Amino acid sequence: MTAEAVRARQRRWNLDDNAVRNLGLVGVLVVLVVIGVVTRPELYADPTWVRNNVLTILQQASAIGVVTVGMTFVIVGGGIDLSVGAIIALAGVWSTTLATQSYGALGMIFTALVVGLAVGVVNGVLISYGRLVPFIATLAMLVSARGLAAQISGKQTQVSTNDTINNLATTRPLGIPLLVWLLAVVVAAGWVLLNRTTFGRRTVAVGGNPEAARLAGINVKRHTLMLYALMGLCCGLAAIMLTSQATSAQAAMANLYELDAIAAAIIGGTLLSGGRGTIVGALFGVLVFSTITNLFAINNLSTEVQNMVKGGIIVAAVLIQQFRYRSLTQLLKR
Amino acid sequence: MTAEAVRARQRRWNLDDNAVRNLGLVGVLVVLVVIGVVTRPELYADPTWVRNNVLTILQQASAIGVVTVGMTFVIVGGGIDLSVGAIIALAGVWSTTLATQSYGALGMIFTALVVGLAVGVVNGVLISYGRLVPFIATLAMLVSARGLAAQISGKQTQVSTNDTINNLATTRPLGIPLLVWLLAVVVAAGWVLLNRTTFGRRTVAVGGNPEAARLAGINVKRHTLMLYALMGLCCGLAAIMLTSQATSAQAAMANLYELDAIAAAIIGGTLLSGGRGTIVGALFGVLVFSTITNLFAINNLSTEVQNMVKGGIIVAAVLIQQFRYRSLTQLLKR
Amino acid sequence: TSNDPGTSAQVKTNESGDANAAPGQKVVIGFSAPAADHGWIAAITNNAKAQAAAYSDVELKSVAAGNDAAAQRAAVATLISQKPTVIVMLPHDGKELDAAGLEAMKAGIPVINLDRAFPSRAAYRLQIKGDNFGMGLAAGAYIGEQLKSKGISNPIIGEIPGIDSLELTQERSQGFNTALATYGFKVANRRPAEFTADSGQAAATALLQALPKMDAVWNHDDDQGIGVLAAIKQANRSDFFMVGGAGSKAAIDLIKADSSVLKATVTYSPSMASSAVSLARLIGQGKGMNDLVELQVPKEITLSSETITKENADRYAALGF
Amino acid sequence: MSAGTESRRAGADTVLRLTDVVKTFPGVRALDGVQLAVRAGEVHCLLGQNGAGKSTLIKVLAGVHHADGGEISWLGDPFAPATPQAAMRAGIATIYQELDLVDDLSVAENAFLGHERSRFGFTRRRAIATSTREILARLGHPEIPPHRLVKALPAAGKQIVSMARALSHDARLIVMDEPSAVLAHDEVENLFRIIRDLTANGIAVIYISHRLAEIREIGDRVTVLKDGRTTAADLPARTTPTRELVGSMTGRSIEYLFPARPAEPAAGAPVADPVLVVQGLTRHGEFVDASLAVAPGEIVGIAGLVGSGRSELLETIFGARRPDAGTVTMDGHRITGVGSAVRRGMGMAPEERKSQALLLDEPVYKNMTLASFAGFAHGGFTAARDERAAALRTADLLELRPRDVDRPARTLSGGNQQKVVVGRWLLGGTRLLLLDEPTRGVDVGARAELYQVIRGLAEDGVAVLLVSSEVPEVLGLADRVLVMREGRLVHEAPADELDEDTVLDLVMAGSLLEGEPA
Ligand SMILES: Nc1ncnc2c1ncn2[C@@H]1O[C@H](COP(=O)(O)OP(=O)(O)OP(=O)(O)O)[C@@H](O)[C@H]1O
Ligand SMILES: Nc1ncnc2c1ncn2[C@@H]1O[C@H](COP(=O)(O)OP(=O)(O)OP(=O)(O)O)[C@@H](O)[C@H]1O
Ligand SMILES: [Mg+2]
Ligand SMILES: [Mg+2]
Repeated sequence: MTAEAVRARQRRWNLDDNAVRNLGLVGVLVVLVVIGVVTRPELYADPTWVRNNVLTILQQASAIGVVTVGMTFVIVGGGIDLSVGAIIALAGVWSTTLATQSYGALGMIFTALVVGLAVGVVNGVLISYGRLVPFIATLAMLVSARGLAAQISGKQTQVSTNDTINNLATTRPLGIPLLVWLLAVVVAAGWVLLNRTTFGRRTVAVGGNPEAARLAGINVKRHTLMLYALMGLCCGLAAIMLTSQATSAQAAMANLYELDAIAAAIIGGTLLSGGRGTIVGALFGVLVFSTITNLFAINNLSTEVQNMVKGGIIVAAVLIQQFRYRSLTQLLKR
Repeated sequence: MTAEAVRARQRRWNLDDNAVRNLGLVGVLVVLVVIGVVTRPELYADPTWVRNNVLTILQQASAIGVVTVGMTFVIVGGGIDLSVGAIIALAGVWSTTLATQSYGALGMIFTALVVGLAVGVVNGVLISYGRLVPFIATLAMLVSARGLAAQISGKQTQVSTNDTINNLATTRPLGIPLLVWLLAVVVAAGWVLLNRTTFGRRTVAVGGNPEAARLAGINVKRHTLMLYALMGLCCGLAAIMLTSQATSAQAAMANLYELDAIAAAIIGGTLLSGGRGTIVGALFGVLVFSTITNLFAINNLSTEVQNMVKGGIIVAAVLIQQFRYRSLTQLLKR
Repeated sequence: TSNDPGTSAQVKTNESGDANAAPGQKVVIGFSAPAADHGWIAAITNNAKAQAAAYSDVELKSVAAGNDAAAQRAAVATLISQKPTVIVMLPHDGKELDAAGLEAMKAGIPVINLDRAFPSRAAYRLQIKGDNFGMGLAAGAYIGEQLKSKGISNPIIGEIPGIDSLELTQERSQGFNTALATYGFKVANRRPAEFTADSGQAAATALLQALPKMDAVWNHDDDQGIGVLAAIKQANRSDFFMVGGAGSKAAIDLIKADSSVLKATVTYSPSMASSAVSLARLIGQGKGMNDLVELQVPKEITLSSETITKENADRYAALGF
Repeated sequence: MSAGTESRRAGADTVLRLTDVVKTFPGVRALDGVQLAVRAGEVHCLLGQNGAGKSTLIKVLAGVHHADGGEISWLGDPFAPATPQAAMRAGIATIYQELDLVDDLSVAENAFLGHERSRFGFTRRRAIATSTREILARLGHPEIPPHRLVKALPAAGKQIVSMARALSHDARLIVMDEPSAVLAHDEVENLFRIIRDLTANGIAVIYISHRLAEIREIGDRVTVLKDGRTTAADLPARTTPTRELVGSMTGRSIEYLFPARPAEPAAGAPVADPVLVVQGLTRHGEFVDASLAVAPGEIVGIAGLVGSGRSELLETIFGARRPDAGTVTMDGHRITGVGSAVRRGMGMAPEERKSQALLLDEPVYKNMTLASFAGFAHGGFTAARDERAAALRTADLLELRPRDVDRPARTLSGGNQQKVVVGRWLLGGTRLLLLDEPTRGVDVGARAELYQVIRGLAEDGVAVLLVSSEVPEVLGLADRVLVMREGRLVHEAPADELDEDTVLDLVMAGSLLEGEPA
């Protein structure tokens, strides 16, 4: 074969690499919606309801979506963060103490972000300079941060009396919930950061081949630290979003968000071993989960049936996506 | 220096590689015990209490210890299993239904082992032949198996009325609880299997470099399948152990065992990315956790303080171990 | 607690033949409770369903509320959009779902807030709940009385609560401490479990190890109590007595048999779900409670926590779940 | 001593000087007093056996390792780079022996990794693409698109990108650690053109290679390392006799590189039935309609350019890739996968030692017995002692250095790792050996030993199928030669009927990387 042919084929193949995966996820989403339409046609007959439902799905996906964007960076950079739920809880609880609430909405937002950032930095330092395995370091942080959150909150659910914060969840600029706008901004920023900045490109290098990154003169430790700091910041933001949705915060909030975020990122096509990942895929991953929940709710499945089915859907989603991916690349290869 | 001298030193160095890590963990254990003695001297003054306490720590470590041995194999083989807690719950619940209990103790044990094995095989098939990422496949299984367990148990706590089963936890051959004997047997068998058999050698190869293993003629897929099956079997055994301890089973039992088992394995020196691991280290990892819990109990720490401290201890344990490891090898180098 | 589910629902049957029992206009009750992998919550859901089935004019739309507050919020949102006559909601956390209650009320759907309280009074039409603080008080009072009568002046008391991060656990512990304080007693060691039998066994084992001598222990929950009792047996201990919580059938039987350290349990009955459905029907039909003068159902009802002992166990046997 | 006189004579010229540099690893003194002086504008060759310390030396220069003793002066000042970045800033760029690229970044991003051109943190994609395109053109590869992901490039293409990264720095000294190991003949010519370019501009080049012919062609001066010490310095690259070079490297002389072929079997003697028969084997886009046969005791070589599909053919024969068409049979039995291939006595030493062959953290002996430990085992229990003994025998056979089979494979030098990979199939009852670039990175002495071993195997009746990019190796070792071009077997002849030029003509009719259609 000629070099030109090889190159042309190569280009086509590369272009489709991530796109095909995402297409698979879009396919999964479509299937889920179709199931919804078939099982509850009367609901889907009402356009207002449909519009509302879409917005509800998006709104429910917003906080976990923000976390997943951060998680994608951490995983692409070769790490993992099990403490995200705990960071959210700590940031949420800290920003809703009476003392913090007395500083008003800005004070609360500032507190949540700073707490998130600080915990992220501690994670980062332990991992990059303390040479702890990310799994262990963030697991320890999970335990500690939840403990601290329980201590601060006195194990009480802390109600937010700040209307500005509480209204974040109900405001709808241009008819779309503010939280959804926030998610959109974070996803867009994440995409740019990963694909168009030195920070993002170095993240891929650090996760894909840390030795090569080091040889190329990248400060791998500092970069790793920054990734966890970024993750912490995302958690701080998510804490505010969740607090406004629940108009309260407590030490047990955002339970198991770590598993959801990691799962969404991986389903979106991020390699758990690092070095590859897509922000758009992560978003689709979150949407798949959020749509499944919605589908269960409108069909009123009992929790145990829900859980049994959910596992099956996750497996099916990945298989579908893999199948499409493989067969499409197979086709392109001929 | 002569080649002989180099070799001798080298061998010494290799010998000490794992041993030094384990030594670090023994050090951590000693420190924990010393803290116990210092804080509660009156308890430690009573030899009967001390003996009882050691046996209690071991007994409480027995079920999670069995799971950790299985988890060590899975991780060394390049995988991970998030569904262990769910498998235990499913096996436990299934073996304590009225129908199963009517077959007596052997029927219950058989059921637990078969259910564990079957779920493990499903995991293994999904991962090796379905090419799912282990994290996702076992996460899906976690959700599904807990759902199925809830369905089977009708969300009730199922009491075991079988005395043989219930007495497993109270029998003490030679003064040592039967469950501790069981743990000892599993650890010994695991050690032999990992270090002295072709199965263990394949596990290391498959986890260390799957492509190299494949090109050396090892059937990587079949071996991966067997690893998850083994894990399932360990979970079935653990389910029986837990059921006998609690004289009952329910869908929420063995909550978060996955994290505990993975953490214990990693703290014990198993590489999360696969290809390296030690059974003895895993045992020490479990004992560290079990001893921490005991230490907290005798000092009556509150949950939130416990949690905050526990995270710190985990980090400290790994750092101590790492420090010792580094400085010792440094010493050996000179 | 039972190995065959669904046979033991607590239902108010229409034996009295009062006027409220007569079929009236049709009521659609939306029902939402957290995912149950615990006997008490399972009983709540079972009771609600069984009570609804007992009325010919009630249709129960039960929405499973998933594993956390966010999931329940989503579930309630879909429930509201389906416009039931009344909503009965046992929230994951009253404070976290306060907004959901407000939203439903704003949409003109009366909300019956079951067990875990919404802080805003505008978020519910009726609040019916157990008394967590009172439960602790009752347990503390029983233990205090018993120890006093035995003449123990400086007792060692243990406590095994449920999931410690829940507010209800805090309230129970506060009530317990308050009651003990009146006798000049205090808790020597407290090991939380997670409402499951295996965690109960682990917590109790740790507690027994920490307290080689003990006079009394309160275990907050009879379901995890199965594991607690197992641990006590495994440790071969009988130097103390134990009080349970919630009032499961197994616990009541055991108390009656007086064959173990379990001497009493303080109730926190899931029968409140049956009552909630009955009252939801009345609210939906605009009726009041017959024995009250008021024309409408009142705004708040708090069940009192009762102490079940060997003496009165027979009377409570039917209420065990 | 001679290094000393040299530098006094041309002191102003000397940009880099190492005096008594020492570097130890746990249990090994990798550098044990190295002297080296490099002048501006020269190509300074480093020669030495596998494990002599060449790579370690250049890693010290590049700031990857830190010397434990000795002095380095760079441009007249003391120099001890703490990080790779510091070395680069000082003007030293390095092409490492093992590829140091990030698979999921594009060619341009890899070339500028660590010193990205950016504006407010945003990468200037167009700018780096343009620069990369220029550098690639300078390297003679304008056809490699800067935006293509590196993982999609063949090995040779990756090597080009590594070079592009070195050139993207404004370097005064470029260190190349076995850059030609994965390059084919024409590519090496191209590389030399670039090196001449560089030196003409006053840039110094340190060049490491085990191919003496290359050193004679491109080198100016040679420094020889042995066991971490400089054993000879300031040797003129073109005129120093081979005997002297090899002597200071190995401490002995190599008389014959290739062992003699056995006498031709008498005409009319029954020719053994082939062990391996391959018919019409095809994988779309890799190779088409490959048919060949190998008889017991026969060594068949496949010559071809990098990228002609030889590795893929070998892997498909071994059952590691699924063919789109065609069959592979061994002794008349179909081979359907690696499992059946190994069971029938086939063995393959793959091309990429690190990714395809080695368990880097495991001891050498376990790596050597990776395919045969089950054979040593009794009832499922491994026999570590027997394995270690067998591995030691193989280590002696292949001159493994250090001769220690208990150390982790990771700590071996590149060439010694290669010996482990080949050694794996010398254990156990292999009857057909597939060798893909078996001597990549192996030094002259060990290479001769390896050839001897392969010939010895063939004399014992083992069939060998050999792929190599070094035409002399194929011609010298094989009995019969197949020439592969762009996925097709285009020629077949007994080795003694071919010479290097003929093969090169056949092979060069079109090169993938050159982009000319055949
Ligand atoms: N990280 C390491 N840890 C321990 N020993 C090492 C390490 N790296 C290299 N060595 C040892 O240092 C010595 C020199 O290795 P080096 O890689 O420099 O050899 P080399 O001359 O480049 O050989 P080759 O020609 O095979 O590439 C060898 O004995 C090797 O085993
Ligand atoms: N990662 C890849 N993705 C797509 N095509 C590839 C990839 N690697 C190699 N190829 C293609 O496969 C064919 C053969 O490549 P390769 O360089 O391995 O051949 P080879 O003859 O074995 O060369 P070598 O001399 O390196 O052994 C070429 O057409 C090449 O473009
Ligand atoms: Mg080298
Ligand atoms: Mg090749």
